[in-house]
Parts: sequence; structure tokens; C-alpha cells
Amino acid sequence: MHYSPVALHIPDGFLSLVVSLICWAITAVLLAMAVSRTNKSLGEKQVPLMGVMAAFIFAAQMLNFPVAGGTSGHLLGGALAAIVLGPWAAMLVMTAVIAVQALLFQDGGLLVMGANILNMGLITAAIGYGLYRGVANSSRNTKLAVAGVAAWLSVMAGALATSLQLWLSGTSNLQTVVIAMLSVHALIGVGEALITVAALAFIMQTRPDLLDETSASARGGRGWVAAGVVLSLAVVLLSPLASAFPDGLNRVAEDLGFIHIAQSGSGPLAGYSVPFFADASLSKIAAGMIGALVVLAVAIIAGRGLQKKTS
Amino acid sequence: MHSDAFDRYHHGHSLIHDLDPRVKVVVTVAFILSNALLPDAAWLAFLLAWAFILIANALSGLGLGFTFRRSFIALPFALAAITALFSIPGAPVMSFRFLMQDFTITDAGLLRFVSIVIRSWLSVQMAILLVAVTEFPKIVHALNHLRVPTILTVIISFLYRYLFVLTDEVMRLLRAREARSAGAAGKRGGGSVMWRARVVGNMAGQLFLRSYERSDRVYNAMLARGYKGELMTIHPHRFQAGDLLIGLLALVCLVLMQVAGRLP
Amino acid sequence: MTDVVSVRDLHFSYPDGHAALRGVSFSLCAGDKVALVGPNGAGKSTLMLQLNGILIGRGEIAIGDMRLTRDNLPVIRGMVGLVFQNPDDQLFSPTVFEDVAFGPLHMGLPEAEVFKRVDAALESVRMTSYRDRLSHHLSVGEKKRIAIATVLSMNPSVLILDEPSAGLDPRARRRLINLLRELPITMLVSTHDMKLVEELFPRTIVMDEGLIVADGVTKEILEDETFLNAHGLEKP
Amino acid sequence: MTDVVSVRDLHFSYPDGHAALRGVSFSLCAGDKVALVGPNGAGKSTLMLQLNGILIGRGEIAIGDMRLTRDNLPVIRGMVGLVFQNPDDQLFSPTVFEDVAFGPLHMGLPEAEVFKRVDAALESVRMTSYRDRLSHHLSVGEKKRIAIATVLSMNPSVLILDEPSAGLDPRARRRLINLLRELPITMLVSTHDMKLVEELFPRTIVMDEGLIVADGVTKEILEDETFLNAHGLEKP
Ligand SMILES: Nc1ncnc2c1ncn2[C@@H]1O[C@H](COP(=O)(O)OP(=O)(O)OP(=O)(O)O)[C@@H](O)[C@H]1O
Ligand SMILES: Nc1ncnc2c1ncn2[C@@H]1O[C@H](COP(=O)(O)OP(=O)(O)OP(=O)(O)O)[C@@H](O)[C@H]1O
Ligand SMILES: [Mg+2]
Ligand SMILES: [Mg+2]
Repeated sequence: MHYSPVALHIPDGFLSLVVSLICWAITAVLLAMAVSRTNKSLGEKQVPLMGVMAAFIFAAQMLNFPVAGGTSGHLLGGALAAIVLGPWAAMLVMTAVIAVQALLFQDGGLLVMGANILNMGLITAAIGYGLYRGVANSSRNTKLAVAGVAAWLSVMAGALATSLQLWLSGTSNLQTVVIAMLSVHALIGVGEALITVAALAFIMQTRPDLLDETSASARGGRGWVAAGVVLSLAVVLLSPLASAFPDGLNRVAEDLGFIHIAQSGSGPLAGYSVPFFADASLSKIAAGMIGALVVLAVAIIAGRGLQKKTS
Repeated sequence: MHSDAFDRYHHGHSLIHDLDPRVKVVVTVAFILSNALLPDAAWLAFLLAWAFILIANALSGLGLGFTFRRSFIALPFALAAITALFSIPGAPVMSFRFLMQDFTITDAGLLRFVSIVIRSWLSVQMAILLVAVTEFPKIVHALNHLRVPTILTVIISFLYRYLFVLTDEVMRLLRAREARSAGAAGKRGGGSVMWRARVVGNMAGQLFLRSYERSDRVYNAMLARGYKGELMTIHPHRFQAGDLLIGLLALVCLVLMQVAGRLP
Repeated sequence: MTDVVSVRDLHFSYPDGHAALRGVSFSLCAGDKVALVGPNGAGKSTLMLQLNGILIGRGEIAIGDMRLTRDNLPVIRGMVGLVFQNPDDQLFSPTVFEDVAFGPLHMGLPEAEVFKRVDAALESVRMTSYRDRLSHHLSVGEKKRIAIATVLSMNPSVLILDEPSAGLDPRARRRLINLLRELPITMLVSTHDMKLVEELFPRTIVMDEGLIVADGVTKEILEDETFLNAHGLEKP
Repeated sequence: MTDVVSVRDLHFSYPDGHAALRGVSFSLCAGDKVALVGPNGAGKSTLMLQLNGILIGRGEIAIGDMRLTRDNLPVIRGMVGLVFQNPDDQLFSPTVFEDVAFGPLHMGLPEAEVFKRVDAALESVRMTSYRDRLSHHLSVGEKKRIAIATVLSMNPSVLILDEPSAGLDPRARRRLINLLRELPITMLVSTHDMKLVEELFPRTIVMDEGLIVADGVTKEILEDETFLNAHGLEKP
């Protein structure tokens, strides 16, 4: 049965041990924080709420709509979960979903589960929530628009993180994997954004209390705005860098010696003999334009977020 | 309720079925870890690992090829590693032109690519075997005993329980949409992409509210049965000497594989 | 007179191998109101899903003069209106209007026609005043009516209802019965409510284990108590 | 004889301001089997949720000799067993065993006692062989039985059932009726199934709009047709 549309689930074997373990470490720390925070804010209701919500995300990923040429739009759900449940609860919910997909369906590996949780659960929740939180007091339409941008960016961020992990593991060539992943997910992200916006509009219409200032959705602090904005900027700045000027990034990683550790034993990546997109000028221009647009959006959100804070 | 397709467990009684779930989980993770540790092109070790899986298959009574037949799930992802073929420096093996580009496959690149795919393929088979011979709730119990934070294991078992209820709900929603997706003869129906996305968004919103309200009712049901915030569970698994023995035996095999993989 | 629905030797197995239909044949004439009864798991819902091609099995189904094939599914779906047991599954839009308009919009009808269809459908279930309400806040009985309207707005030639009276209080159930009685349309209705069968349907089809075990005059079927008991049913 | 349950002048409003209970008083004696009927939205489910303190309103509720207060909720919940309409809300553990053991475990009983309770509860609903099954693979009728077992394992002195027969086919419904008849325990059962009321319950309470409008011998209540019609009910 087709249930999980997202091409981000890395199977075992594709990441080196070191990269897998580093991702597990980051994930474990964030999850520990999430456990303690949700314990405090939700109390004894936490268990059934998050369990059923995790099943909701799982089921919602089965919803699809035909786009064109046999492809269809889907939901990944990290941003939506974070906006309605708050960031920490969303992280736990997404973790459970990814764990079950790996354990029960072998969709995504076990050793690399840390990386999968990080890419699809933690980063997406942080971006989705951070940007939305920045405009929490604005008009309905602004909120929806920002939620859409946030949903799109969250998918892009997950794709970028996946690409970087594959590259650091010596599994893929940096430029190729980044361009391939980002261009596919730029489309998937549009589906994500459309569904997220429509679902939020539905909830605003039928149960506005779940999204107002006293709800779980509003429990994340302003620190999330900063986290969301920083992560978004990282996506926006790193993507063009990696797809148009891969040598720079490669150089940095090599200079730090990181790439050698990460690939643990397998020969280092040197030079690029496959100019898949040899004529980089086109992708440079495209990347630059998208980047500029998103920077603008993010700057506006950041501005609003800070403004609210000071006023 | 009808989503039987989600249950990967295969009923049966065998040495492997009856093994303590903790042993099964530990051996599976150790096997995958061992794969990750094997150097590229450790052919002998890969072969031993496959033999290990075949033996486990046979002992589980599911047939030698059981995991093999189901192991192609991870293959599409292999695309991600395909650039390794060309990008790792080494002696050229073959060249071809495609989309007006020259591609040269190197021997080192080939070794790396094949190694990655084999590692992944072996790991997936082991994971498939684990769920095929262990009921999912038992895997979750095992995780609990292995000190995975309780809150996570509890959320996972709730997820598993309501997975069936909610995916059934989704199937019915999708059917309802399909049933009304008519087209008048000779007219092109279906609406714009935006509209279709909005319909799906509405369904997601609907599903969210229903799930949210259901979680309230479940919480009430838990309260009614004495829940006070801390979840108590009872997992009557008893560790037997046999379980321990088989577990240790499997781990020794993995060590031998590592040795085999590092022979010059 | 041609049959509105005719089904010949229909077989269907779910992907997991369960044979839910094992050779079903029957036909409905224009204006027929037929009850479909049988124990849980008999295959009633499965059969209904075949009739507008949501599930496709082996055998022959014709709606009017048209054989159901993969190519004419959109047209068939405009002719066969399917109402699910649980109205929550049927109402997925935020407002009543949007839900009732879904079918006509999808058929590519012009806007004015869509509005007309919605109004007519709401009128026939007597829910005109609910046009702009949120579906989410309706009572079960109200939701059932709207669910029927969502299908009537497509002007179907057959109405297929899966357990319409479940969960209704006696008054809402009575209203539903009256509504079904008045609708001048061919209908096939699955139910566990034997009193409803007795009151409303001249003809009854009994299914068990994927087969039709009886098809005939309701009164006669309901009188044969040993037969009913053998198929998990009861006299009303 | 003391009352097992007594309720005095109970009021309750939902957070959105809707007054669901507007002064309800009644009592149940040991061994009573009482039906609770009334139209959709009458307040039946709301009342049931009050009886073991899941919702807390204004008024007085006593279970046995104990007044219900926030402090003795855990004890009260061990005495009042509540079964929800939808078994999917009630069976939240993956396996039947875990679900039936949930109540006793949370009462802090020793392990051996928990096992004994589970076995006894499954025995009394005749589902012993389902002990290690997965909850989601059961049929509706089976789920309902297990839901009752999850509550019986707590040895409650009162059993509260919210619409137990909804969605069952006639055979499963018959089995449930027999089960309820045999259980030697005080019970309050809400239902829309007037035939069930007639068959099983000597006493009936009728609610409408948050008030009790009748409380008496079932036979007499069911005979007063104008009264029934006024409250959305029907003669069976
Ligand atoms: N998606 C599915 N996959 C596998 N088996 C299924 C599926 N849906 C239904 N079944 C099985 O097919 C048989 C017929 O199911 P169906 O839902 O048609 O019964 P029904 O007569 O409608 O029962 P009910 O009165 O409970 O609604 C049942 O045994 C059921 O378990
Ligand atoms: N969570 C809630 N918030 C606000 N109002 C509610 C809530 N739950 C129920 N109500 C309202 O309280 C009233 C009583 O509801 P209740 O569920 O007790 O009725 P009921 O008698 O059980 O009906 P049914 O026969 O449909 O189950 C109804 O008008 C209902 O709309
Ligand atoms: Mg059915
Ligand atoms: Mg109720």
C-alpha cells in the first residue's frame, strides 16, 4: 500500500557511520529537550494527544492530489504539525511517525534514523513554526501566506540537509545531489505549501481556539522565530552556494578535515569529473533569483517578529 | 480495521519467532551497524552477511527467499549514490555519451557504488525479517526494555493503534472524493491544481479535527480507567538461557564477518 | 423497460486475497427501491463500491446501457450516487455549500448551473437554511441529510446508500425514512435495521459470504425465520 | 438499602456556554438495570461522563456512601465503569491483554492479581481466546465485548454503557443483549434502540434538553405514545 510519498527517507548503507552517529547525537539532544518541555506544558494529556496526532500525520501523508503528468502532491506534515501543536510536541510526533515508518515498513533505515528524524522532523518543525510564530499576531491572510512559505522552505531544508549528509558520507557528489534534490523538492514543497495552507484555513474557520494566543500552538517562545529565520537563511544561502559553487563548500569541508572523518576510510572526494549541469550559469541565475525572493520574505518575517517583541 | 496491508507480521512458530524480542532487536541493530563498519569491497564479508540472512530466513520458516523478494524497497534511493560511479578518481572502466555529456565510470567509483548498494540491501533484509517474525507491539516492548524513553515508546504504540483507525478514515475520505469526481460526458472536469490542493487541504483539516477530538475521548477513556499521568505497562517477557545463547552466537558471527572483511 | 443497473457474475478479491464477492448477479429496474441486508462482513459495502467503479472486480456491470469500464468512470460516477455510512467521511469541505457543490463543480458545469443544482439538492432534503453552515457543527441526523444532498446535486440516476439509519435517534430516523420514501429515484440501500427494511422496501436482497442468498419480495423473506437466523438476521 | 448511585440537582455547561445539564436528579439501587433514552443532544453522554468525574459540574453525586469530589476521583473511577459508544476510543492499547490490564494496573494491583482479573473479565464476556490478539483486527461486535471487559476487570460496582448496540448486526446485537442480561451488576445504559429498552430494562429514564422528563417503569413509559413523540422517541 502506498502510504509515504516523501523521497527523503534515507535507507541504511547510504550514510557513513560517523555521519549517522553525529545526526543521532543532535537528534537525541533535541528530543531530550522536547520530552522535558512537552511534559511540562501538556502534562498527563500528552500521551493520548501526541499518539493520536502522530497517527494523524501518518494518515494525512496518504492524502494526495493529482498535479500533472501522473505525479501527485502530498503532505510531509512537519510544518503543519508544528504550527498546530507547537514545536516541541511536533518534534515528538514526527519522530514517532518516522520511527514507525522505519521499523514497520523499512522506509528509512535504523542506523540512519537519527538523520531522517533530523531532516524530516526537527528541521521542518523548527522552520515551519519559527516563521509562522513571527507573524502570529498578523492578519489571517498574512499568517496563511507565511505558513505556505514556511511549509515550502521546510521541505527544501529537509532536502538540503539530506543532500549534505549524502555528500559528507561520500555517497554523492555535492553539486549533483543538491541540484537534483532541491529541484525535485521545490515541486514537492509546492504541494506541501498548498495543503498546509488549506488545512490551516480549515482549522481557523472551524476551531479557531486551537490556534489562538492561549493554545498549544502559541506556546513556543520567541526564540523559535530566531531559529526559524536562521535555518531558513541557511537554506537560502547554502543552496545556491552548493549548487552553483560546490568547490567552495567542498574546500571548507576539506580544510576542516571534516570530510575525511565523515567518510571514515573511503577515499576522499576530489574534483568533479561529472559536470552534470556543466553550464552552471543557468542554475546560478535560477538559484540566485529564488534565493533573493526568499531572503526578502524571511527578512520581512524577521522584521515583524522583532517588532512585536519590542513593542 | 481493514488495513491488513499494514501488518507485516507473519504468523508462525519457529526458533526465530519465539526468540525474545530484545534479542531480535539487538541483533538486527548490530547487524546493520556491522554492515556500516565493513570497508568497501569486502566481498567475503558481504557474502557471509548474506549467508547469515539466508540462515535466519530458513530458521524462521518463511522460506529462503522471503526477505530477498521484499528487499527492493530501498533500491530507488540508490539513484542518490549513482554519482559515486563517476566522481571517484580511478582507472576508467567505460565511457559513454549521454545528453551531450561524457561520462566515465571509474573502477574505484564502481566499487564504492556497488558496496553502498549491497550494504543497504543487506540491512533492509534484516529489518524486514525483524518485523516479519516479531509482532510490532513486542518490538515496542523490547525498545522499552532497552531504555528508549518511555514517552516515545508510548507515543509509538498509540500511533500503531490509531494508524489503522485513521488510515481507514483516510481511505473512506478518498473514496468519497473519488465517488463524486464525476465528469459530464464530453466535458473536461477536475478543476485547477489549486482547487484540488484545497480539497485535499480541507480533508487534512477535517482529519486533524477528528483526530484531535478523538484524542480527547481517548484521554477520557484513560482517565475512566484510573490513568493519573503515568502510564503503567506489563510486558511479561522472560529472558531464557536459550535466547541469550542464540543472541551471543549471532554476535560472534558478526565479529567474524568484521574479521573477514578486513583480511588483506 | 431496460434495467438501470445490471450486474453479472461479479467477483472481487481484496489485495490481501480475501474474496469479498464470489459471483454476484442482480439487476435494478427504474424506480426500484431495494434493501440489501446481511451480516457484518457479507460484502455489502464492497458491492456498493463496485457500482460506481471505486473498486473494480471481474464480471460485468452496466449502468443504463453503458458498460462500466475504466474509460467511462467519470460519466458513471455522475450517474451512480454513493452515500457512505458515516457522513463524516462524505463531508470533507468546511461549509455545507462547498460540499454540495463539489460534485457539480467537478463535472465542469457552469457556475450558474452549480448554484441551481445545490439549491435543488438542499431543497429536496429540506436543508436549504443550512447552506452556509459549517459541516463540522451539525448533528448526526443533519449530517446524513447533507451527505445525501451532496450526491443528489449530481443528478444521479441511481442512489446507493450504505447504512443510512445507523446512529440516528428515533425521530431523525423517522425523518430519514420519510425522505427516502419521497425521493423519486432508483435506490439500493444496505442496512441492519430490519424494521426499516419492512417499512420501506418492497424488494430485498440478502447477502452472506460474498454471495446473494436470496432476492425477492421483502414480506416473504422476512417471514422465513430459519433462513434469517442462518444468515445472522432477525425478524423485525 | 443504600443507593449505589445518587445524583442531586446536577448542572453542567460546556466551556462554550452550552448548558447541557440543567438540574438532574436520580438514583440507582444495587442490581438495577436502567435504560437512559432521549433524542440526540439531550445530554445523555454528558451525564454519563459526570458519573465518574471526567466532567465535573455543579450539584451532588454520590457513589455508594462516598460523595464525588476531586480528591477521591481515583477511588470513584474504580467503582464506576464507563464504556464509550465507539470502541475505538476505548481500546487504545495495541493488544487485547494490555487493554484489559490497563485498569487493574493503574489501580496498583500486584501482577498476579492483574492477570487473574484479566482472565476473569475476558471469561465473563466469553473472549478468553482473544487475549493476545491485536485490538485493531477485531470486528465491531468483538471490540464492543472487549471494551466491556476492560471495565469489568476493574470490578466496578456500577457499569455505565453509552449506546452499546450501535452499528452491530442483528446477531451481534443479540449476543450483546444476552451478555448484558447475564452480567450481575448495576447498570445504566444509554441507547436509541427502543426494542433493546423494552426487552432488557425494567426501568427507564427519559432525558430531553438537559432535564429528566420521566423516570419509571419501562412498560408504562413505552405505552404513552404522545409523550414519546414529544421527546423524539418512538414505540418499539
Ligand atoms: N480493504 C480491505 N482489505 C481486505 N479485506 C477487506 C477490506 N475491506 C473489507 N474487507 C473484507 O471483505 C469482507 C466484506 O466486507 P464489507 O465491508 O463489504 O462487508 P459489509 O457487508 O459491508 O459488512 P458491514 O455490515 O459490517 O458493513 C469482510 O470480510 C471484510 O473483512
Ligand atoms: N465538547 C462539547 N462542547 C460544547 N457542547 C457540547 C460538547 N459536547 C456536547 N455538547 C452539546 O451538549 C449537548 C448534550 O450533548 P450529549 O453528547 O450529552 O448528548 P446525547 O444525549 O449523548 O446525544 P446523542 O444521543 O447524540 O449521543 C448537545 O447539545 C451537544 O451539542
Ligand atoms: Mg458495510
Ligand atoms: Mg451521546
